[in-house]
Amino acid sequence: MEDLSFRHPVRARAGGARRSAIVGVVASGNLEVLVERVLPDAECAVEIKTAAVGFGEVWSAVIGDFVERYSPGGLKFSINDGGARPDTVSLRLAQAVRLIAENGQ
Amino acid sequence: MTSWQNNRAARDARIAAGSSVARGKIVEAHDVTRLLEAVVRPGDRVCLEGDNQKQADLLSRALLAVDLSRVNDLHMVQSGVVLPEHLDLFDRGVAKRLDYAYSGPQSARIARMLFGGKIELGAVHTYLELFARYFIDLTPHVALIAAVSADREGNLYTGPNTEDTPTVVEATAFKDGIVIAQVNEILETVPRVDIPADRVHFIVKADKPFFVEPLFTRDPAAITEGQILTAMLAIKGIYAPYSVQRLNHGIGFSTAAIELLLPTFGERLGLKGRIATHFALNPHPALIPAIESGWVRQIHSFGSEVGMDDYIRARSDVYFTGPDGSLRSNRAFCQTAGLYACDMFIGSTLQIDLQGNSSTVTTSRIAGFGGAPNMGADARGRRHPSEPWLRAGAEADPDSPAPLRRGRKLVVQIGETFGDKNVPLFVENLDAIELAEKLKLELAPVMIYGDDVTHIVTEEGVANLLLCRTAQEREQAIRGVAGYTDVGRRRDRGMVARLRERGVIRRPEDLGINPLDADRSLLAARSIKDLVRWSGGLYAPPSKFRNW
Amino acid sequence: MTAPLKDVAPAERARSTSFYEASARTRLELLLDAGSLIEFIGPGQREVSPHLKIFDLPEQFDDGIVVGHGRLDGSPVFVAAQEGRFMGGAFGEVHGAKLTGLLRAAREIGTVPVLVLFDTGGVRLQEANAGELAIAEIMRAVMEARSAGVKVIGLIGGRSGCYGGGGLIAGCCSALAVSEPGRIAVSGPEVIETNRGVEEFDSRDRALVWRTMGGKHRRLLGAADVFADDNVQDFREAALELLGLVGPFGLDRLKAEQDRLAGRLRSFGACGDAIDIWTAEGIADAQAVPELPADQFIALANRIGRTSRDAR
Amino acid sequence: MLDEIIASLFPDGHEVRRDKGVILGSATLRSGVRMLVLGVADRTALGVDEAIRLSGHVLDSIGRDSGPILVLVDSDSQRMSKRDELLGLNEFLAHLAKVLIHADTNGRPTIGLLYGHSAAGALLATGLATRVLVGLPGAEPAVMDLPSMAKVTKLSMEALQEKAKSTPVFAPGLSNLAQMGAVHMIWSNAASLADQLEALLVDLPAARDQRDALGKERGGRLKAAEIAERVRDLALQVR
Repeated sequence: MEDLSFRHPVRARAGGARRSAIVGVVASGNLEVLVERVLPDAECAVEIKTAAVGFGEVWSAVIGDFVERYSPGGLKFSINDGGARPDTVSLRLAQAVRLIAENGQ
Repeated sequence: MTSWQNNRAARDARIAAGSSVARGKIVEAHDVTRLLEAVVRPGDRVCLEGDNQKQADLLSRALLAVDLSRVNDLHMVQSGVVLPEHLDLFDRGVAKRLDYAYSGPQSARIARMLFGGKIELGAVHTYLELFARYFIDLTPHVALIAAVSADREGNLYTGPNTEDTPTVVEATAFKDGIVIAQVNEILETVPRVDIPADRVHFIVKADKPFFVEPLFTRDPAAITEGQILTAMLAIKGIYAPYSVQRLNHGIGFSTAAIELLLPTFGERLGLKGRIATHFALNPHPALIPAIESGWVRQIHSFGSEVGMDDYIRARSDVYFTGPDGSLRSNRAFCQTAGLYACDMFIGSTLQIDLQGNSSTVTTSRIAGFGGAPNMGADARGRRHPSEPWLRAGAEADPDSPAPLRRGRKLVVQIGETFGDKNVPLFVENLDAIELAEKLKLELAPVMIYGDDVTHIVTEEGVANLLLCRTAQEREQAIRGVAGYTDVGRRRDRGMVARLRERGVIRRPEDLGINPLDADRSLLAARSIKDLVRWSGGLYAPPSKFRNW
Repeated sequence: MTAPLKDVAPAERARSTSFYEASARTRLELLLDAGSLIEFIGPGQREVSPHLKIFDLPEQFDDGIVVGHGRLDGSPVFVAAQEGRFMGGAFGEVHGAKLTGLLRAAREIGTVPVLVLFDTGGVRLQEANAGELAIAEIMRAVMEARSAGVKVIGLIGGRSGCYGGGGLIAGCCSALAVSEPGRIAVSGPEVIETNRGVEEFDSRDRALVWRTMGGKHRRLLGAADVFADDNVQDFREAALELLGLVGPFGLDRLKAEQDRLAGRLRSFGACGDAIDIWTAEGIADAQAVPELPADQFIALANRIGRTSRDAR
Repeated sequence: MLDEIIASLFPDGHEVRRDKGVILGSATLRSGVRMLVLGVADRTALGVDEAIRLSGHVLDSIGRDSGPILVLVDSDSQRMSKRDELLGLNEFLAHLAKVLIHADTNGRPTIGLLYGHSAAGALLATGLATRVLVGLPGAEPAVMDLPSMAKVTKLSMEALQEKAKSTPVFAPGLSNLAQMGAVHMIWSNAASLADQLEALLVDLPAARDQRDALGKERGGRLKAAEIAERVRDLALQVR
């Protein structure tokens, strides 16, 4: 296992009112993303525990593009990864943002 | 005095020798090795029918058991090296030289044996190429073939999996060769005559039906969101703008996803009747929903698929069937159709390099190519015009006068940027090149050449290589859809952005597709069971695909 | 951007969502009245398995099970749903303890039923002792809850089936609903093949696997009382139906179960295959059973009429 | 070995028979109380045929007798066969466990005595379905055997054995199960089993399942009790 952690300044606060949301499952080639609205509006953090060791650079690129594109201000993402491919990671992150942007608790 | 009929005399001698173990043309299963020892000569070119589906498995076991002092050093000329026995022949010394086209399940072992010098390799062919050589310089002396049934005269019914048999028999029987068929049963009258009796010299009733691999069944349950997104991009970004009606699909999950999206996503885009109406394609179970929804007018097939017989029989408006009602497939004709009568090939591969060359060969696996290099090639000669062909030609060469401009066949590589076990699809250099060096091959085993490829589709977007004007643009267009692979991350971001502005690269949002909509609920069938339902119970999947 | 492709009523979504395919959370979301689920010790609490790190394996924030409270047609229910894709839905220490705690609360309250959405291969290998014991505790907690008047309903139709100790817990429930892809057994096909050889059981013969352990066989045997089509709405309706059918638990139920099981051994003990059992049950074309669509199969099963009602 | 154990448990005599691996009978304690005896012997696999006899033995006794129930265990795993699964082995094993649990919570305290091997479903349906599970020295329960584990986890036997030193959570063995709270106590071979049984019966714990608390106390299972308790509290609050 490898732990990775990223912090990014963000342009704008993520939309919606939900406090937290979760998408995905931990399985081979899959991951879960827990997103929580716990940070200041101009910050975003991503914490990763991954079964695939040695892919820090790829994660960095994936997270960088994701933050750029979705501006998830105020959100902390916690990821348990079963060795998912980068496109799956991008998709789950986007799904997490969509879910937390829905109305609800 | 010169004799001009030596080969005929030799053939007659072989038949006479073989007849000693036969009653009429019929040989008992336990006598087959004796028959082969009588009929086959050292150094013969032998076609042991191994297609990518149907296998003359009894005959391959019998050949493996021959007395080496009587039969040895054979030159195997067969399209498929699929059964372990096919390679055991080389281990044992029955065979020495090999010319083939496809080796799916034996790909790792064949690589080891090539490295070990156990096999003297002629060449790795495409199907059409090997078939062509059957008539020029690789004509078999003996063909060992598989059929469903025979009558006592030797008329053969090859059934839905006719595949290569007519071609092999044509080349062998009309050039003084010997044709030996294994059949599942001997009947008074065969359901239809696929091979006339005068081309068949011996028949053997096998103790069990010949083995057929269900090679074209993709379980919809295993299709991922990424594959669905990629399929959506292909439909909206290629099928729709080029109005592709006549085409061939590969066997991967991405194209299975396309087949399953036609009646849902495709329907919503109003594309029914405008795209995907005529196929050169095996009877893919995944196409059942599209057929049932009225999308598909006609399909010609290379081979058949396990479990599809009753469905095909009941849908003879769509498939080619014989007077008996069952499918008639023919690999040579279908390959030709794919090459000359289709406007698009779309399929997956294992590796794509920066020029767009692709290969399924890796340093430890030599899978061969089967039909893909013919399907995925732009036949350069004269061709009839069609809308997609003309449009692609115009994109590639906008400046030539239209009446003189060649069209282009659409050759589309589709895949996810990372494959199984997170192996990247895009590479700086193909493993095929390294392999060619190691084996001292004059030609690297490239499957589809980059200059034939017109589009690459990944979950990141569609790259239209027809619109690239320089090698550098082409490279950046490929990098621009290569996602987070090393190749993708080393892109020139500015150039990729400019290519996107020109429409060379189109992202999901450029096509009006939200990646979050790429959901399995879009699939017309999400399980094999759904396919059975769509077929009205006519599709009978093999046990390994069931969960009921 | 295109508009969302699906914007449909919850019941319609539940009808079009395969139970087999859906995640544990999606199953609960669509099974219960919309928005009614309150989860206990949700993923935000990060109560992960303390043991997986020993094996350098990834954890899941909810340890593969969602437990909570919700409403079904307005009435309160406790729910537990296993995630069959995480570690095969297997029982570990935390995973099991969540279900144990839920059942203990149900026993104290006495009137709120429990729905258990099984999806499990059994004991989680990496914490085998803790998992085995968790299953023992759950079995005891199920029986104590039932003795206190609680209805415990099992719903089985997930990817990982209901194997190992999960099969024993299911056997303790007041009633079961099962779908065609659902499987209930103790030993898995691969385990039997590994231990006894391919002659005893060919695990790759999936038709054999399903007719031996699958939902249709369990329904025809009377082990499950309701057969659900593979969608969440059907399971919702099955749960409601079973809640209406289940009566109070007592010694008489165990005696009836003894008779039921002993009778099964007498009637079918010599049968070598499910086809023989179905034929012995009076099904004329037993071979065709696996191919029957849900509605026809339900009609057939009802005609055969084998049930465990009041006998489990 | 079983005969010696039974003789040591019931010096005043017993009617305990062993038939095809199934133990059935009853015995009289020195206090005069009749004790129902059942179990699995000779490392027999517990299948449908065995389980139905055991559950029937308990059910026949309910209403007729009153004393405690002893479950002796030296079994294989559940019987792994096509026939047993075809007939619904999970129901037969669950039924046996249910009968034992019901008896225990309705005035017929159950005691399991693990004197040999046991595993997986067989252990769940017998020893782990009793109120108090006692181990005898030399007993060797194995929820999962290490060679199978090595195969699935792709770790070497040595690596697994090394890991097993730091945690009782996965490796086979009586002491591991005791630490988890599954085995309540380990009796001595040196003392009379009758004495130890009678001492246990005099001071029997309540019928409430306390194995998670026991596992926590013994340091083998640190989370189970707390998690169960937290869920229970939350669930009770939600009404």
